[in-house]
Amino acid sequence: MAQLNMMQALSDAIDTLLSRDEAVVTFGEDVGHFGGVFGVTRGLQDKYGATRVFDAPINEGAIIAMAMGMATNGLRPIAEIQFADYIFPGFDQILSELTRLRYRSAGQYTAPVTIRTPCGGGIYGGQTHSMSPEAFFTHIPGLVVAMPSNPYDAKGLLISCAESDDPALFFEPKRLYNGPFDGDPDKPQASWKDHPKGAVPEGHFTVPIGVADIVRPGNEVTVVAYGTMVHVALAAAQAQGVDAEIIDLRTLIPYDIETVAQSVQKTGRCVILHEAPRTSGFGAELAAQVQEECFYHLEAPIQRVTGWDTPYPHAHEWSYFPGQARVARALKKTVEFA
Amino acid sequence: MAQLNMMQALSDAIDTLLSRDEAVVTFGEDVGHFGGVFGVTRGLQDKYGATRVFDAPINEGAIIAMAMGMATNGLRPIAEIQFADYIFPGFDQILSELTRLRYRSAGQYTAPVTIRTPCGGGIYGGQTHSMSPEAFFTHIPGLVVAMPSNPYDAKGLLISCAESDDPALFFEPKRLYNGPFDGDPDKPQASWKDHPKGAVPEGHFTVPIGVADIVRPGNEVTVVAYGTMVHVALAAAQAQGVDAEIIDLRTLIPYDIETVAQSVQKTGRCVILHEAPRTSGFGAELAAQVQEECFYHLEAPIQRVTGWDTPYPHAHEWSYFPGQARVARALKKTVEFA
Amino acid sequence: MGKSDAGMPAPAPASRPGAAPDFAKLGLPRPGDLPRPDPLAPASEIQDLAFGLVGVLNEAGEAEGPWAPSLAPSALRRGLKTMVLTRAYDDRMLKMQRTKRLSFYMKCLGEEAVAVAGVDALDAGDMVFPSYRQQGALIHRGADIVDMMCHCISNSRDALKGRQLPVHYTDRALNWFSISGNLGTQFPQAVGWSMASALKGETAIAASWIGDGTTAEGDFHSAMTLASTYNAPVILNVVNNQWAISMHTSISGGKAPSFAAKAIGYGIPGIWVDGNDFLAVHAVTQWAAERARNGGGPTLIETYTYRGEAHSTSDDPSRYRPKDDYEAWPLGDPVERLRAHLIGLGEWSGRDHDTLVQDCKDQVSEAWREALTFGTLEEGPHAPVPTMFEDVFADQPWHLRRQRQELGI
Amino acid sequence: MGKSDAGMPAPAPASRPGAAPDFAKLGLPRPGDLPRPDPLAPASEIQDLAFGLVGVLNEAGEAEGPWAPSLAPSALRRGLKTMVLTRAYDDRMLKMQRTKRLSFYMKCLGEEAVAVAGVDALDAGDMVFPSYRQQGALIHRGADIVDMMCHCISNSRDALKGRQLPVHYTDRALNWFSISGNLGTQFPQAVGWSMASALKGETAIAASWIGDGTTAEGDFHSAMTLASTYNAPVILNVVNNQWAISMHTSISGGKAPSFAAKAIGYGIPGIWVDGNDFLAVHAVTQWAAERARNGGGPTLIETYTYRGEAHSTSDDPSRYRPKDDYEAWPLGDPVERLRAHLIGLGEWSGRDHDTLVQDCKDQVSEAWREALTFGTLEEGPHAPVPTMFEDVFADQPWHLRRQRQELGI
Ligand SMILES: Cc1ncc(C[n+]2csc(CCOP(=O)(O)OP(=O)(O)O)c2C)c(N)n1
Ligand SMILES: Cc1ncc(C[n+]2csc(CCOP(=O)(O)OP(=O)(O)O)c2C)c(N)n1
Ligand SMILES: [Mg+2]
Ligand SMILES: [Mg+2]
Repeated sequence: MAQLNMMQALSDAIDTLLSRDEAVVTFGEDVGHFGGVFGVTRGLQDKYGATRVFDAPINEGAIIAMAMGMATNGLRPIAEIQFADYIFPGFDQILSELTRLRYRSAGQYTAPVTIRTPCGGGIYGGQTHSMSPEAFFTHIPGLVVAMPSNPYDAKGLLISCAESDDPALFFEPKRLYNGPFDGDPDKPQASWKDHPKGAVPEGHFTVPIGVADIVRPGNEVTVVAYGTMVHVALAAAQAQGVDAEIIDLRTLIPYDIETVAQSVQKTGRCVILHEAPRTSGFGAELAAQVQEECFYHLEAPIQRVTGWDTPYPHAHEWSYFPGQARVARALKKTVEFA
Repeated sequence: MAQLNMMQALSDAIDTLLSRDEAVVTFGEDVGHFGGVFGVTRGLQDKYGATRVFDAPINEGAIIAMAMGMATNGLRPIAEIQFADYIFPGFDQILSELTRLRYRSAGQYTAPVTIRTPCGGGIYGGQTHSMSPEAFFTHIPGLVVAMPSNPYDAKGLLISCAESDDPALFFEPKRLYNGPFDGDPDKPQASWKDHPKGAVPEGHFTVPIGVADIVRPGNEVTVVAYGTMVHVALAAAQAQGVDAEIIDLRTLIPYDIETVAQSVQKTGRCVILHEAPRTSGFGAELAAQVQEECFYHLEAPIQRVTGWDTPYPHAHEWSYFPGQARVARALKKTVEFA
Repeated sequence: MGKSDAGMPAPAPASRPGAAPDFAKLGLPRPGDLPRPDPLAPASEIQDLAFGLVGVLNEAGEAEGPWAPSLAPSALRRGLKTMVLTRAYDDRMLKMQRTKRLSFYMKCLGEEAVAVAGVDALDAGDMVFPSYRQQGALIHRGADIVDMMCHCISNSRDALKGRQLPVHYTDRALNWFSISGNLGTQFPQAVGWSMASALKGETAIAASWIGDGTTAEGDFHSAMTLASTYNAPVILNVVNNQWAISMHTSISGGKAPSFAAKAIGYGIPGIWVDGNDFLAVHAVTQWAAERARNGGGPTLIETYTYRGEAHSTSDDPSRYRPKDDYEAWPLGDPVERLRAHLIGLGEWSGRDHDTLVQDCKDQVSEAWREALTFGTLEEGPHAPVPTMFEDVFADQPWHLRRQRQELGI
Repeated sequence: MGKSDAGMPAPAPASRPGAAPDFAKLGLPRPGDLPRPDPLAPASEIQDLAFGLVGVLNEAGEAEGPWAPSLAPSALRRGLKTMVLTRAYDDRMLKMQRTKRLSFYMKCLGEEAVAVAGVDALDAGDMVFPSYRQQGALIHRGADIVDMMCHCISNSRDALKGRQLPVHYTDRALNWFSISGNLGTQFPQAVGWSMASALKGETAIAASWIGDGTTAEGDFHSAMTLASTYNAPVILNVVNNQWAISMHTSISGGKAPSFAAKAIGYGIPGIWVDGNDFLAVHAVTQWAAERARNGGGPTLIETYTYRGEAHSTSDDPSRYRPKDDYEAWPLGDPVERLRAHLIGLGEWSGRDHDTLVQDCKDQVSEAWREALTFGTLEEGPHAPVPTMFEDVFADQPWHLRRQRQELGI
């Protein structure tokens, strides 16, 4: 078991995939010689050659269409979109093409494409390097949507997505690349070195799609989170002294409703967290489903702690980011609700 | 008061806008000489000239970017996207540009653009002429999203959107163009001729943005719907003999939470309808918000009756469309819940 | 307020309904004028091909000039047969749509050579990414028109399980991609497919077709950019049939000298060809295929033709173009021109042709009768309703399973 | 498994780190060779301008050839001053980013002439849709560098209320559009703006700048298509600085003979110009502006230059290009070349220049001190937090009001 940060874990996953299957190729803006602006594919072009690991023109729609075309001809492309904020020129190719091909061709054609993209805030990236656009993609039938919160899951889930026969969108919370982040910007940057989930097996292993992870068992309230917010939730529960059951969703589509519903039926209370704006965010889907499945058990309204319904600001990063204070307040309000 | 169908009402609205304000222009694919594939702009090019009413190249992103550029130079463009299914090549220009300009420029620049587009099923249009993609747009900060259910609202709301200083996305349920549709495909096509909401005032009038309409007062259950589903709801409630309070939302962003919450607090039960797929559909946002605001009053879980999480099929149109039977079943289940 | 003449109105066609057709401005070059360069010639040296129309058949119906392909009469007859069959198929489907047996239909009248000659010049293993107007190519590849009809009426034999609008064929066995309702999306996908072929060291190439109006979409630029950057073995065809529904080709084309000329800015050969000339379309496609198969990379081909019928059954051309526009089209009718050529060669006769036309009509009627035995859109039987929830994902996830149950099936 | 050499690898630059810079393949034509056509000449007759580099300043620093503009020495000095000030501003901002006073910064070293000469040839009323690398143009239009600094450190005087990443300037008073972080989106918007100007019968034109890598985006094609179809009075500039972060220009350019040549397929004039030659950039921009203002429509200009520094403060060029690549760039340094030209004219001296450099440094230091008095990104003061919820809509709707309250403000 190596102790890796999230970038290394992702790189290791792609390396593993490239080495096991000739059909795997990876490309994107700056992905080839440079190894990506975050270095996730660094060294892979030297190892696997410039026809399996390469740069792509700056056109996200072209990148996704190229990946889809390759996939219909037997390859298993892993395409990188440099920032999730920049995926939208490719939105039509994802929504109208990639995710519908199997359906509209009645299974004659499939497109096992995995799209990797860094998302989320906390890095003073301003409104075009901080987005969490996952909700848009959870409304598209036929797309697997995943977001890990640690190096172990990052590697295992990325391998699962790449080996799945469905198109998958894999979000990488960039604030977690170098270490866990609990939402407190004043603390020194933590590291994955001394984090249990920084211990990543060598070679091939998988974390299953559609299975959530209970990262903290508890009885007072269920917290559903994913990505960076998992770490914020842990810190906030601790700070607030709330016995929260914290669920790391890991896969958004298809999401693990059993684990979530069972937990809420046990705790009777639920708080949902995400960085993305609230209105029609993925928290809305979770809240709608949970209230339906757990109506008898709910003792308090389901709270959503989220980013605000504005573009992601620059100077006010920490007023926008749903940090510990806001999560703690919601936990308190929810457990004390009667 | 003229008795108009929805296409005529929309045409009348655009005519009114063009005649009152030289800054208004309208364009889109086939919009000029032909007057649009549904005829909404028919005759307007002859009346206002080919520089105010014109054809545009087949590039939805270009159409929206052109509209935005014009709007930053004093015009008030009304752009038509031929089908809502085809708006996605323009998604980036809407999400990253049109709706952020005021914010990122701190109010120095604004882009009062209105985008009209036909949406929804019930016309055997298959998966690329039947979509109801409204939910994607309700997650974009800074965009007004509206969808009328009748000619009167269509004209009044379109005028409000075009005169608003915010960018607006105006969905036109194409199944309602020629007449109301209650979800029963076996009935002969109804007409707006003998429908009270087919009576449309001449000239300028507005239906306010953000204000819902209670189309049927009731006490047993609140039904929140918009577009075609408003008519399905009325028919289903009648067929099921349920005393439903039926709310036509009309504006999705910003939505009229007061009207909805007050109604649910009165009835204690809520069913939400839309044609779009369920997962992360706009019904999720409504359900999440309603359960939070009406927790004490809710006597049954909020139900969502929606399209399925698949592309919109062709042959199985009526198994996909959330028709009267499914709505009636949900009403029954909800009012009988205890 | 009212009518403004300031600004720059969008271009308009030469004539509108009521006026006489006017193709004077086309200024078409004579066929046979253009040289046939080596298929591996540098793109920079053959830019002329984008400005002059490549043609083979002259007014007299003789094959003329360096592009004249060496096609056996039997091959020409096969092409003619497919074109005639396609026309018979289209006529029947249109009629059936008028009687509500189809929800929708799109003909390709006048554009048969574009599709049939285009695919005839490819190998069976080459992948086709078509638009909705190349039904002739599908028939030429050997599709059973009964299957095509069953798709168009979404019955129990529809290979697409009733999921797609009519004419959105898919046929993997024939290396025919799934037709999308979204314009142009297949263009960059075709480039990706062809890159994979090269990467695997295979010889198959890809070919795709889009319309003139569709060139305005970003996906056109995506495809051209990818093809140029990666030297992809792909043939990118722009079918310029002068119209995009009601919009004249100049709305998407703007001031472009030709759509073929768009290739120049990508360092790709662009060839402008008479799309109603079966031999010319065959010749340029064969040239591009040879180039692609030998590492020469992509070619952009503009097939210059005319949309003889309405855009689709939802369209009404009488609102925007002269009634007799098609008859006045200077490049004639692809079927008539190939027929005349074969007769000139002594390889065909008016009699043969009349028989062929009748045989195709009969074949289509026969096929239609058979198709109906598998059901219709209105009465069914269709694919079983539960199939509506399949193929969204490889395996059905819980939410789709529950939704299926919610529907009570 | 492992390393595959099949398929077509993407193009690579002539040299990578460790190797010597190699610009031999550029094969740059001599300046002065190309004619200066009438600004209203048909695009079809001036395609040569897309294949040969327009230049004015020769090795000796003299203005030569038909493109030599008639610019008063005072105008040239103004341009030189802005370029030197821009360089001083960039240097200071970079240093301040290294000390964490800025979260991010982007320099334009080597590209000063592109922006300064480009905007100098426009009227003050012409609208500019820039990318993030034309800060020289903003300064040249008269922006107060204190305001620019205050934006870059998101302090209480930041006109953008701390909402934008540094260098994403907006300045309506100077007809400077709001810079977007999304590449290329401004290109078609500029076309729309210019169409509105024409529609209103006004004489103002629009100009926009994007990078070479950005030409691959669909928005490039959107802009070119709109400009061609509507004959829009707009100048579309592609700044080819040879790199897109780590990607050599050939990744987005593919086999394109030049980016200017992309104009041919749209029937638009394309001019390829030496971007490090202040006079040449000025001359072609002035030509394009005259064309646009007189109804001649759009022009695509490719300014050929070199990105002298890292892409941004997040980049590390030593990983992908030789250290001394910039020094070896055959087209030299725009500041040095204009300086030499002015000295040759006897309108400037080394002393004048040294004084100018020192004055600009002082001006920047002075400005920085002043900027800090309005706060910093880390310590504030920033715009009041409630402003974070403003300007999303014209009027704040209920959900934003509630969210503001939820934040306890
Ligand atoms: C992305 C997208 N936008 C708009 C449409 C609606 N539409 C269908 S066909 C068509 C015209 C296409 O014209 P052209 O590309 O010339 O092809 P042709 O029909 O002439 O063969 C339009 C606008 C669509 N299907 N997809
Ligand atoms: C739509 C989009 N995709 C990707 C990016 C990330 N990105 C920022 S700058 C850049 C390179 C741009 O290169 P070029 O267009 O040549 O401009 P230059 O930086 O050289 O001036 C990239 C890929 C972005 N900002 N927007
Ligand atoms: Mg066409
Ligand atoms: Mg560049």
